[in-house]
Amino acid sequence: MAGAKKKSKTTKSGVKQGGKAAVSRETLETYYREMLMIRRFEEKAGQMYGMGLIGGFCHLYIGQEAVVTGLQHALEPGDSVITGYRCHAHMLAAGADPRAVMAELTGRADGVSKGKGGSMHMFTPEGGFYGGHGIVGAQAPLGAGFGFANKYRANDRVSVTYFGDGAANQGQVFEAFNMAALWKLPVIFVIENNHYAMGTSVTRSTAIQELCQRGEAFGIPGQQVDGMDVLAVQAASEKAVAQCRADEGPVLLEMMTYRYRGHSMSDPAKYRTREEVSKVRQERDPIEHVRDMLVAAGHADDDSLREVDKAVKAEVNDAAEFAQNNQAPDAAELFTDIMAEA
Amino acid sequence: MAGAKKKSKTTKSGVKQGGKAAVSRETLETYYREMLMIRRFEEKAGQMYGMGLIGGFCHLYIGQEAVVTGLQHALEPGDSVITGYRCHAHMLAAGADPRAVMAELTGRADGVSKGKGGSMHMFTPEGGFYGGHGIVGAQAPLGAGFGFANKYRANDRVSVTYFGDGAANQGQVFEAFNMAALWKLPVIFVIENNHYAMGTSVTRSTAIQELCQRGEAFGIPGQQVDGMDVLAVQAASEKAVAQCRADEGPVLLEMMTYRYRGHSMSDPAKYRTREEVSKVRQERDPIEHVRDMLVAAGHADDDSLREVDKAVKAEVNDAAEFAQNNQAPDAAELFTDIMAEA
Amino acid sequence: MVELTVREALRDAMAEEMRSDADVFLMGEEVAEYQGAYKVSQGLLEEFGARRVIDTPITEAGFAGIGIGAAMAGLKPIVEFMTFNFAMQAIDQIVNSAAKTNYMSGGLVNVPIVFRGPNGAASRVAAQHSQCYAAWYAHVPGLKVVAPFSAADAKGLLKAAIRDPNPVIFLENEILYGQSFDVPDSADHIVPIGSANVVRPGSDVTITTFSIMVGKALEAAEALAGEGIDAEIIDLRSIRPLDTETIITSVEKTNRLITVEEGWPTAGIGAEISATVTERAFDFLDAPVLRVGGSDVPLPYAANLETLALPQAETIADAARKLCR
Amino acid sequence: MVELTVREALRDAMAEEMRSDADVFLMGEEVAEYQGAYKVSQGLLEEFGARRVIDTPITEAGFAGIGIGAAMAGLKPIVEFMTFNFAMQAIDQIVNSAAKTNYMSGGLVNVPIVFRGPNGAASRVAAQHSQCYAAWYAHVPGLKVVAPFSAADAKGLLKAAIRDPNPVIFLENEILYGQSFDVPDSADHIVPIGSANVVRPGSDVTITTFSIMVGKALEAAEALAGEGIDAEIIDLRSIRPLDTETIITSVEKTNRLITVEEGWPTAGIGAEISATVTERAFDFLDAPVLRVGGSDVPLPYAANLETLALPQAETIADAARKLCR
Ligand SMILES: Cc1ncc(C[n+]2csc(CCOP(=O)(O)OP(=O)(O)O)c2C)c(N)n1
Ligand SMILES: Cc1ncc(C[n+]2csc(CCOP(=O)(O)OP(=O)(O)O)c2C)c(N)n1
Ligand SMILES: [Mg+2]
Ligand SMILES: [Mg+2]
Repeated sequence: MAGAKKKSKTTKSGVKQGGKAAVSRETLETYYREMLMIRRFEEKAGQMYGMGLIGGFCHLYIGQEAVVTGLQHALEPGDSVITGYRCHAHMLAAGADPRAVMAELTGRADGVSKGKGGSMHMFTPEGGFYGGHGIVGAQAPLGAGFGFANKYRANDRVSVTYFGDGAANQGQVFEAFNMAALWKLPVIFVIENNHYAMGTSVTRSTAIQELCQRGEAFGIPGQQVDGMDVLAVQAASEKAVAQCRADEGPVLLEMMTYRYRGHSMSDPAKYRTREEVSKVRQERDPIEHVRDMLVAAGHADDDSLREVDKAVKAEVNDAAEFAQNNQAPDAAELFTDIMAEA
Repeated sequence: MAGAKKKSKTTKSGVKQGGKAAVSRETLETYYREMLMIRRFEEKAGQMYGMGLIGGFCHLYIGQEAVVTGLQHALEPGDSVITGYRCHAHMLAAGADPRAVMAELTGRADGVSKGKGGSMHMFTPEGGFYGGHGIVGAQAPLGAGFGFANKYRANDRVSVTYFGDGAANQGQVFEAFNMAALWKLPVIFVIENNHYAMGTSVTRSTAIQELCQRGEAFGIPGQQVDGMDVLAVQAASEKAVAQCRADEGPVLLEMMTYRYRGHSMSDPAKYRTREEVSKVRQERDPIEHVRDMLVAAGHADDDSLREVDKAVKAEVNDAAEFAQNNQAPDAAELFTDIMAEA
Repeated sequence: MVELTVREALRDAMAEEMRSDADVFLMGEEVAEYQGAYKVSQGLLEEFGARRVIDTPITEAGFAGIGIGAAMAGLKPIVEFMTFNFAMQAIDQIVNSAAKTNYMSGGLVNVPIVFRGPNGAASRVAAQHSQCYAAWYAHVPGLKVVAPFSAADAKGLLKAAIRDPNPVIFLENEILYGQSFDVPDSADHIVPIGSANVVRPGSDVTITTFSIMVGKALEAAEALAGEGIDAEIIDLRSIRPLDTETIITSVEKTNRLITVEEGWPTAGIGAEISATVTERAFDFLDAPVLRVGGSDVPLPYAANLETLALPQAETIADAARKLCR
Repeated sequence: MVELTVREALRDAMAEEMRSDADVFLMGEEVAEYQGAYKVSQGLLEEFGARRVIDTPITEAGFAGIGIGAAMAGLKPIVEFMTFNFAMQAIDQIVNSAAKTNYMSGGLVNVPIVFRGPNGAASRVAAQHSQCYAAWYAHVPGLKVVAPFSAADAKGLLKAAIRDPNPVIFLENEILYGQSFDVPDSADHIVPIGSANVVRPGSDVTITTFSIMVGKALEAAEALAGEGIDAEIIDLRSIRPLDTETIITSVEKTNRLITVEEGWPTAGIGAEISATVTERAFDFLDAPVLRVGGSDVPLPYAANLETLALPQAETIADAARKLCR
């Protein structure tokens, strides 16, 4: 992109992009472990919700693990990330302690938000993650604001701003696009297109389904990426990050992904067939994909993978244990944190 | 446009589009008279504002007369029109009584809104004009709502929804675009691009200045039209109206126009040079343009045109006279019209 | 009488009005194929089709505006917000375009529209999903604001709202959706907007409240009755206009007033009622008016904190004990 | 002391804070090249450059959100709304993202931001441009809300607001911009948020008010003094938190209270104060609290109707006469 005035081009790289560069064993193992951690954590959260240990809304990330994992690996300390209510995975990716995340889900004293935020409102500024926002689309201007701050400070940090395919219709998203492009803010807008906004498929919410083109009219180049392929995600993210760090303005990535579970724990998900879901699980599962690569390359076998699984499960169980036994917040906490002290 | 899924094409017809078809003497005379009426009316309003007879905000339409005039002539009874606060001309074009419009400006009992609305809030449902709205961009969804109502009723009426170049950045405009395209609503979105939103030129408010492309990502074809040429406006509007009546979905017209006066009466307009303004006045004035055509075709000469001017002035003076002498609303009116009665 | 849940009563109200008036339609997120995020529109798509039961994208400002435009054009939209929290995205349209237009146009253009959806806290959905908007909307001339408790009122008021030629804010409560009440078995059952209902007569203290808090107040009254305190409970039902006559008549009898609401207290409905009663029935008050409201904090997620933050039957009873001592 | 208009005082406050803290910046519509729609930011672009004085497109939700994001990232934005009417487009960001985040994050993420601009009626700009938002914002925990009258308070409060680690709603008044007052000639002049000011001591009746209505109340007090009624005028300055101590101390002395505000009365600031005083100083009240507010109508354009709709000095004086009879 030569300058903001030039009409930006949107590319649709489709399924295979990025995944071809040689990837080290270590990297693959890391991805595998991290994605598995997210999945097991979410499965556990789902169980605990079923047991009544978690309340309110609880949106699981199962199926989308490759997106946050691949993207996070393109980032460096000082970069920031923001998203909506479907944020447990983003917390884990940002390095939050699974115990504290799970304890937030159970609403306990040692939850990351002291139990005040719950599933939808988690933050770990240390890890560069700023929530955990419940209003669809509202995080888009907020994320642009982090980009603004970086530009203001003339550092080369980037702001990653996630939102969903449903959120991609929200007006303030376009307002954020316009200002981000006008001011060339270092923002990577990431649409996690999991094809549904609650029960509404993308085909029913907009006439033109190529969401990656949504920034074009403002001067933001877009790219569609296979969000089930962590390597494709990582490669596209690296490129986007480089563009932002080089002060070339915002980028829009549309991550084509899928959520296996209902929108939230209370969603029976009747708007799609079981076959649709199981087809994706069987053919495009992001974790299986890395597993296959590990095995094919001779980096892993059933035994070694079972070990990883065991370690991950142990960590998740420990978090769950902690979260169940942690005490409720003190009653006095009701009236703390309303205002920050100078 | 074959269907909503097909990516819509935006055309930029530029200055000459439309103006070439043979136009009857009568039509040209009508345009001339109507545009002159708007201009003289606005000039008078400006004077009366200077005299303290009009208060609050007062946004004049001088320079943009061809847009509303050309568009109105593409419409039929039952079609609806909506715009922002710069609405006097739209009232007159919709057939409102100049006396009642001027009396609204002076805030008197026989003003179209009984003096309660003022310059920014005028309506003449009889003429299909529904305001007169003060919040930048808010009329876009409202106008889409009129399109919705027509579609619901399965009639073939269209909704013309005007807004400015500044408003074209407002998020709710895109929300309206998306739903209008998704539901194929018969709406003509008209951007009156007069190059400035208050003191902010289009070049300073967005990186990509082709506002006609703003609907593309949603499936709305756009067209740039010479908004200083009433014939071009009329031709483009006819086409857009036909498309809507044929149930082919919404259209976006970007009318390239210019306002000669400040944003409102209190704007010194220091953000542009006098030369810029006078160049447009001299080279692109929409009324002079029709006047030249009338003279060139031998339909008019200085004398006949002077007659028209005299008649228009008389009508405007009559309106001003009426508006000055009309009584203030009765004090009891303060508490009427808060609620409609069943 | 038939026994209906609030959810069913709301659905029936819409269905009946849609049957009798072809201009009435429902739009909102997930109202059609999903049958409503909280299943309030169950069956409506099937009966009335996609022309009149319309799923929207998640664009509240946009579809609220489209609804208002359609209302200006003479249709009678029911716009569902998945919750009223999300209506903040559209509140400019609601206030500036819907509430003010009849006045600004000198009566030329009215806006017959209903905005409805759950308001206030549900169960542990935290600060951004739990706000009560009763006070904000009640502040605005040009709006009517209702907040029913029972299924009968939900049905009768929703029918009245749909027939009203003005914008009506219809505040529901998610927790009440599943509660059952007796409802008059007639399509003519209408509850006029603007009238409160004395749901429990009493002589010692008046308690005004609305929506889910009516239930808590009734619970409190039970407990108080055992202690010799006879509370009169007024279900406001309509927040704007407020039925001040009913309130004042009651206070003239009991000489004591407690206002109860779930929302934040500052400039809330309780403040309004306290001020109005002080202005108009000062000499009848034997004690200061007490306000019971939600804690002045963003609603927390933790179960124990949430319970503490919201008025409970015990909180209300305590206020009455204090006042009647 | 120097004599400054409110406009100049606000400008100076911003300039001083921007000089002393590189993290402070100003963004909004027409704030830079145009010098502010009402010229409040006169000269700031020249002094601080386009990096720190930023013109935005007309996209309130967007730039309010960008400001909030920047504040979460540690900057200290001043976001100007051309008027607070337009902030309704952004009110979800203000309430849900700015006000609630510190709480929802258990104190991990605070939002040091100022939202400022003219609030309430100007001169004949009609219903959509004249709303007073004091009551709405005061309703919301997590916000601070101030509304100065004098230039000295405007400057001192704005500096306090910019330094505050929380979101502050700073309500100005367009008509006051041109009025001159004495202002302490020091960059250390700060008025802490949360303290009211007795601008006229008196013994017969307390009048609480804020913003432009302070001037009208003072006018009324002049007239009343001639009739033997000695009014004490309290300029609230801060609406949230409200300085109830100062109000109650005054009422304990005068035993009579009138609340004055320009905004709509229902669930307004007057209602809040009336309810609070009734709760906490009931036994000191010799008469009902009276509320004076704007008429309960969308503000009309016509000169005579506008005057009738807004409280005038005479309206306030009449209320005092009625109360002190
Ligand atoms: C403004 C607003 N409207 C509605 C909702 C209710 N809601 C929560 S999530 C959701 C669907 C969002 O879908 P999408 O953006 O695709 O994200 P996903 O859940 O698929 O991750 C809706 C409608 C909300 N939280 N905020
Ligand atoms: C939401 C909102 N923000 C700001 C304003 C103040 N304002 C009124 S008109 C205007 C400029 C609009 O420019 P444009 O859309 O280009 O229309 P034009 O005035 O040129 O016809 C602004 C900023 C407003 N009325 N509404
Ligand atoms: Mg989705
Ligand atoms: Mg313009």
